[in-house]
Amino acid sequence: MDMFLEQLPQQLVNGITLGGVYALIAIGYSMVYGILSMLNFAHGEVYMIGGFTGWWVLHLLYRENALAMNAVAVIALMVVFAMAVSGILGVLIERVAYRPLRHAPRINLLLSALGVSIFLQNFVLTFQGAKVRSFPVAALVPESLRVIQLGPVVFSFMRVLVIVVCFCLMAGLSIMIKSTKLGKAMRATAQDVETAAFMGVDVDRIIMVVFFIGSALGGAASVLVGLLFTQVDYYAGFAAGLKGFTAAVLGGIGNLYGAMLGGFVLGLSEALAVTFFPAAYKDVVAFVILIAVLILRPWGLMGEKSPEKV
Amino acid sequence: MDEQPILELDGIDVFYGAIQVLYGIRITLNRGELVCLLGGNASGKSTTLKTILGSCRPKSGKIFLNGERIDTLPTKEIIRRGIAIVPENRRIFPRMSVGENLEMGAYLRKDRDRVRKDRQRILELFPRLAERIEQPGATLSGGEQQMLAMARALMSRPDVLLMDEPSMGLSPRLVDQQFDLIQAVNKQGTTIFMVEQNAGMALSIADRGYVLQTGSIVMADTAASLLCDPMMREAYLGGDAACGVVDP
Amino acid sequence: MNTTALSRDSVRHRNLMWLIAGCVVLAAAPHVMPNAYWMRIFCISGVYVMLALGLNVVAGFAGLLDLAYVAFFGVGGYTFALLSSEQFGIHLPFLLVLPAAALVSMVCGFALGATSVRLKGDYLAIVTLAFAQIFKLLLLNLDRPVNITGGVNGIYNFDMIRIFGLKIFTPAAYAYLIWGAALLAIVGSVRIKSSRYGRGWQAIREDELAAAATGVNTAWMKLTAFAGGAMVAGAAGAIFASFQDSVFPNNFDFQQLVMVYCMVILGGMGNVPGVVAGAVLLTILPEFLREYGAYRMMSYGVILVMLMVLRPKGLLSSIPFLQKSRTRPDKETTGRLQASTDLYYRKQRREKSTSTYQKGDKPLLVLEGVSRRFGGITAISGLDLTLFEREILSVIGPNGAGKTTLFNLISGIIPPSQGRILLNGADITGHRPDQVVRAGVARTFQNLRLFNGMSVRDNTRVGRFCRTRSGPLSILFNLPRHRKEERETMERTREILHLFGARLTGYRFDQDAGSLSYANRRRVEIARAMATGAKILLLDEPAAGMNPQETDEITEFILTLRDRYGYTILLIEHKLGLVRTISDRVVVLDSGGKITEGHYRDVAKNPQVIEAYLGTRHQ
Amino acid sequence: MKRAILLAVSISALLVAGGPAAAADAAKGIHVGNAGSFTGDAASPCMEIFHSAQLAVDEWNATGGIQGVQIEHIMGDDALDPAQGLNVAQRFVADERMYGVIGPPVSHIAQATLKTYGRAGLACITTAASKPELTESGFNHFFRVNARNDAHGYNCALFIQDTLQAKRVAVLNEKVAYCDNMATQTIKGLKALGVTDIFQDTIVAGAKDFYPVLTKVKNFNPDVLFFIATAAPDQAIGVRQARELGIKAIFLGSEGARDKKDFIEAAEGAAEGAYLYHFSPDIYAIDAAGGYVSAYEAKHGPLSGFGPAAYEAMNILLSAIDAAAADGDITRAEVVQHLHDIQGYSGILGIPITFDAKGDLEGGATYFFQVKGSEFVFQTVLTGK
Repeated sequence: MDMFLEQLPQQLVNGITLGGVYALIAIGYSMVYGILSMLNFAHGEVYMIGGFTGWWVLHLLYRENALAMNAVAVIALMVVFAMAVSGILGVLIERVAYRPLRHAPRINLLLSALGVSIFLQNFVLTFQGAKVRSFPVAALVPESLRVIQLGPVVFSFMRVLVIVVCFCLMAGLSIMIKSTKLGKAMRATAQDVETAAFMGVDVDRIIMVVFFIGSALGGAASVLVGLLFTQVDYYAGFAAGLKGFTAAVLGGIGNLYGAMLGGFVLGLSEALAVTFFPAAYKDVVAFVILIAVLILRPWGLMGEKSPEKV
Repeated sequence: MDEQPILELDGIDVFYGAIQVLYGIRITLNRGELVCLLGGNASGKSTTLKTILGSCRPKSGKIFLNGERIDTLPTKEIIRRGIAIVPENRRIFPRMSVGENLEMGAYLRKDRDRVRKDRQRILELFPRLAERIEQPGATLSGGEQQMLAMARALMSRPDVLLMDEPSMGLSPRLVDQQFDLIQAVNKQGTTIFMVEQNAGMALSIADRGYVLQTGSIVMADTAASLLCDPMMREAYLGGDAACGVVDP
Repeated sequence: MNTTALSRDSVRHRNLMWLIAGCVVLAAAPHVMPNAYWMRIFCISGVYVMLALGLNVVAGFAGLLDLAYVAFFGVGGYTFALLSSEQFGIHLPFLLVLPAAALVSMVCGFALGATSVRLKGDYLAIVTLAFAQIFKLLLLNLDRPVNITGGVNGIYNFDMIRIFGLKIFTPAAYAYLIWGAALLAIVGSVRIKSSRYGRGWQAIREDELAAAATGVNTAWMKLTAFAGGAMVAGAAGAIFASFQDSVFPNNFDFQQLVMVYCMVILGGMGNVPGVVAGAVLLTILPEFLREYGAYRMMSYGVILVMLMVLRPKGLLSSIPFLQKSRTRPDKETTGRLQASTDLYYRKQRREKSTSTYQKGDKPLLVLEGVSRRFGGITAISGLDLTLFEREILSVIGPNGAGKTTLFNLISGIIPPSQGRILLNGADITGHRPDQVVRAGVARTFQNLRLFNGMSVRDNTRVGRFCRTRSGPLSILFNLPRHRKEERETMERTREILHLFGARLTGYRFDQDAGSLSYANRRRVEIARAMATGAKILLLDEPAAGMNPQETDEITEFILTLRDRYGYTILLIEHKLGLVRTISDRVVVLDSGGKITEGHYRDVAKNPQVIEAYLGTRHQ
Repeated sequence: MKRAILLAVSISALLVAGGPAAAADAAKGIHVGNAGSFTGDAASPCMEIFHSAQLAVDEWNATGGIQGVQIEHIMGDDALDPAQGLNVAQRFVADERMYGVIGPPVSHIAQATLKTYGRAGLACITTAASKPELTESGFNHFFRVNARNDAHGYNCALFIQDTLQAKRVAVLNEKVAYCDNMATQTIKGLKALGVTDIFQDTIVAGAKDFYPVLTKVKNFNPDVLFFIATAAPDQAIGVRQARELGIKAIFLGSEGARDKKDFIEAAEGAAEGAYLYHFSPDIYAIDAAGGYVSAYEAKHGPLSGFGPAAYEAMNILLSAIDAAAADGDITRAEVVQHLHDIQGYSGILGIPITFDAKGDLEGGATYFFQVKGSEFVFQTVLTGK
């Protein structure tokens, strides 16, 4: 038991920081689900492509020896480009693969999303290769900042950044959705597409915007996670997607606070699972928690229960 | 009154896929009128409204609003030009507050000051809504939802207000209240085009009426004449309604 | 009657022809295969046919988005592996292992179904996906500390299959074994689809709540769908394992699941011949692309999206003989919709007289102090209500008074927070909707909840579900009991639909309920409720959306139901004309409580009723 | 409808026509197969294998092929699914002009397809499947240019115990056949050598966050951390995160880590001083490999560890086919026989290649390197016993 207690503080930190990563991905999922009530299976791939974009930006700057630039500026540039590419890709996907299916059965939409995901993954595999791309982060963030030792606990600068960004995004998005005109139009569209259109809301545009924002968030997340774990590869979307969407569902899909909570619960449960069981079972524990939560609260931790109208 | 009609449908044909659902519909609305469109199920009433709003596109025919052709415009532009709708079953946004629902009504308006004034005015008209301004729409009672739907539509200062089955699913008292409200709004100068199954009630407050049957207009006359028309009485008024007296 | 009997025979005849033709082709196929490679593809396609048909039961028939399906394939494979190899030194004969694999898989299907029976749509998909992931992780990691699954190394070198001394080891022998099993799956699928089970599942797919309110035990039926699909997958898994002579965790990957889903979708969900064709097609097609690596997968993705966008009902749905006929003569000949009623329709003017029949004194349905709260809101509080035999009792009241909640409470859709509901003296409080229906209370819905994708006939036949008993075995083997029940179901359905005259019979018999006019859909809903054999009908706004003439017609029909067939009727209605005409008694509800009850005349004068509901114009 | 079919057909046709290995006229030709998982999780190393083998084929073709007949190199993608692996195998077996196959590189797929290739007597040379049982099944068609797990495992145990003088050892392995078996064999070897303080756990490849499991390792406080993963990037993350967490143990990586870019560079200094083992000497230090390395890197970017063996295997296979073709016709049995006959083939791997009776690489040497600066510096070679 002592052995477990000894590592517990570090494992809690591990869990929270990993949770931050999951939460970051889950937010994008939740945005899209909130408006179209669809699981965007392709989100993982959009995320991955965002990561590649970030890598290319870094790579080009690196080649041009422009890394003497302020690290903050470099990261900002990466994030901006990744968001733009991911966002546009998201909009494109919506236009091609989802919009024609807006009135089709859910399963069709799900499979169409799956098709997009398979296509994008293998598209990147073909044109980018299977090779993992590494981010030279040492050149960006000095070692002293990258790893911080605090008593018995070690954490890194990027991990803190991920959590901070996560909270900022959530606050920003909540305010945007709650108070701006665009946010209200988004909510109206989510609640009743036809009526929203009759109020003069350009529904197609709103859905496009949501896809843009959701996908751009995915791109930003991917760059941050890439900087944190120093790598991106064509398969990154699948693993990230699975966990991100587990987190989103766990928290109550469509609910941004829920997505965050779900991310942290998932991250912590994985870290604690590794502490007490063989590491191979960490995902088993995560999925068992998901199942248990959904069986007890089928609408997730913070999701809204929407009773069926009879 | 040789004034130009405020809304004019000129020979509208609409198809769903290969099936024609509207046949050469001609309807005119003059400023300040209250006109109803009657007809059974699947006769094409809702399609007519959707066509006016641009969510169904006519295959042929034209629609004019204040003399301007609107049948090729997107929904948003049609609404900007002065049409609003109270949809069937009211369809308020359930998880938005009453205030936000009203804001959605004024979604396209840019004149913030006047929007604020209109909001004041409308809330005075519906004091119950003012009391519940922060409540989510879903928590309102049936009558209050009906007020909200109406208030929301008025927030856009429409020239023409479309109403889709305003009495559907309402208790008799609320139906009365609803029709009183429609009349009141019309008296204040808003032109109203109402689609309704409850022919007796509708004709009792309308100026004129159209009867739609399997996609074609089969009758068009003043409300009073329609109420006394034998065929009309047989098919839509339940036969035993006395001429000029309403019996729902 | 005769013509349909004939056509049924001819259908059976045609099916038999198909079956024989199929058998001949399959029997000849192994001998004309150009080489071992194509033989293998032939065999593998048989395995996929089985797999796809199993998934078709869960996802196609019952509409359950089961993403753990491939795990059942794995359960079957690993069961075979453990019982027929050196792994534990168990060497059971194949004829024992195959049913064992199917059974173990079925039990797992049951277990999965039992945990997720409350979940719907996306959430069900996610939970089942989580189960599939757990299964895969267990396969990978259950090699330590005790080696069960062989971990990443899998299990290999199985016993040779012997069936009655016959050794199965040549590819041709496998081809016969696999396609024999696939053929059984095909015949079984066809039979079960057109049985009460098939209709029950389809009803759940179309509208779960309505299915429950029509007497389908939805929880049980979902379980049987999970278990049935799992059983087929388990059997397929065992055969597959033997054919591959090894099993590995990778055999049961997510990609595999996607593939099987594509097969089902390609063929059209629920369409048996389509799914078979889809499975064969999708096994062969990729073989032509195997040299192209990532390009192959890219084209998969593109094709999947295009298929969904351009042919959402499956690529094969447009091949005529695979497709259910959906003709609408009235539309096609004239090119325009005919109204459900004719403007000049001469209705039979009914004499204005109340029914000669007097209601009985025997209380049939009694509510004692029933309350229902939702969170902090009380929808119904302490309601007492008695419905006498052969009475027509109307419930009126303002919007939000709790009328529909009352119906939901009686029909078991929600349980009361307090109080008792007695039917014929027996306590039915807290019974499930299907139990309530079987006890004799059926209902309709305010907003119409038909099974829109099913024909008028099938909608009505679902009503008979709770009056029939045939289990899966008697359906699969087409035992006399099942045949007799089917015949009775058909006769009763016909009888009931004929009560509605030409409105629901003739060509409309086979028309999808969703394509009917509004008034006709209301009628089908009543027919469906009648088919359940219930003696009490709860009608929720039966005349809503009907014009005066149709309203008169339905009014008359409701009276006939009581007068001629002895139904007891509880109805909610806003159309006061109807209420006034047919009600023996009227109950007025407001904010969950009863204001008053009695004859319409008296009730309409009650000042409270006028204040809350009628308004001053209607006294 | 028609539109959909047309679209689908035309897209498939386009893909077929525009694919990277567009089929030439197959009427005449010698086919060699390449079975592997070119899509899915293991695509990265498998594609390197394919490209390297293609280089060898191109070189042969450029000098006139075999007896003037051009060689065609056919990809058989199994997507890491054993059932599809069998489809590939049957397809290769059914191809009358197919005289040899490179792969499958993944142990469990090699296992699943062993009998199919074996019954047809079609020679297979794997470049990475190291599960011992594969050459113990009585077939004579299966060869490998890489050493078996049991040899490597013992050598690594010896290195850890003897050279690194470790008392406490942590073993982390990815849960795939190669790594898992490697861990098992090493632990077996360590126990035999008297090292009993062993901690073992698994990592999930591609998960990218090993902090939780590394925290456990830190708590165990080992002298050596043996980190067994297929791909270099995972090992780079492993060593980097281990150092971030303050684990002081000596890091010993596995074969896949011999990749300057994806291991040394990617770890950005964290890999300094780390050790790793490999079945062949440093490819960059071998003069004979110079041509191959520059040709590959010019076309496909930096090499990881998987390519050279595939280049070598293809050359061996083609020379066996060439020898078989000397009498005018080729049979599969001849090819297998010629492969068994090869003695001390000297190619680019820097070790003489001879197959023993089972088809295993004779010798089974394990080379150990240490990261110094941006180079892998050869430390020692162990040959078991």
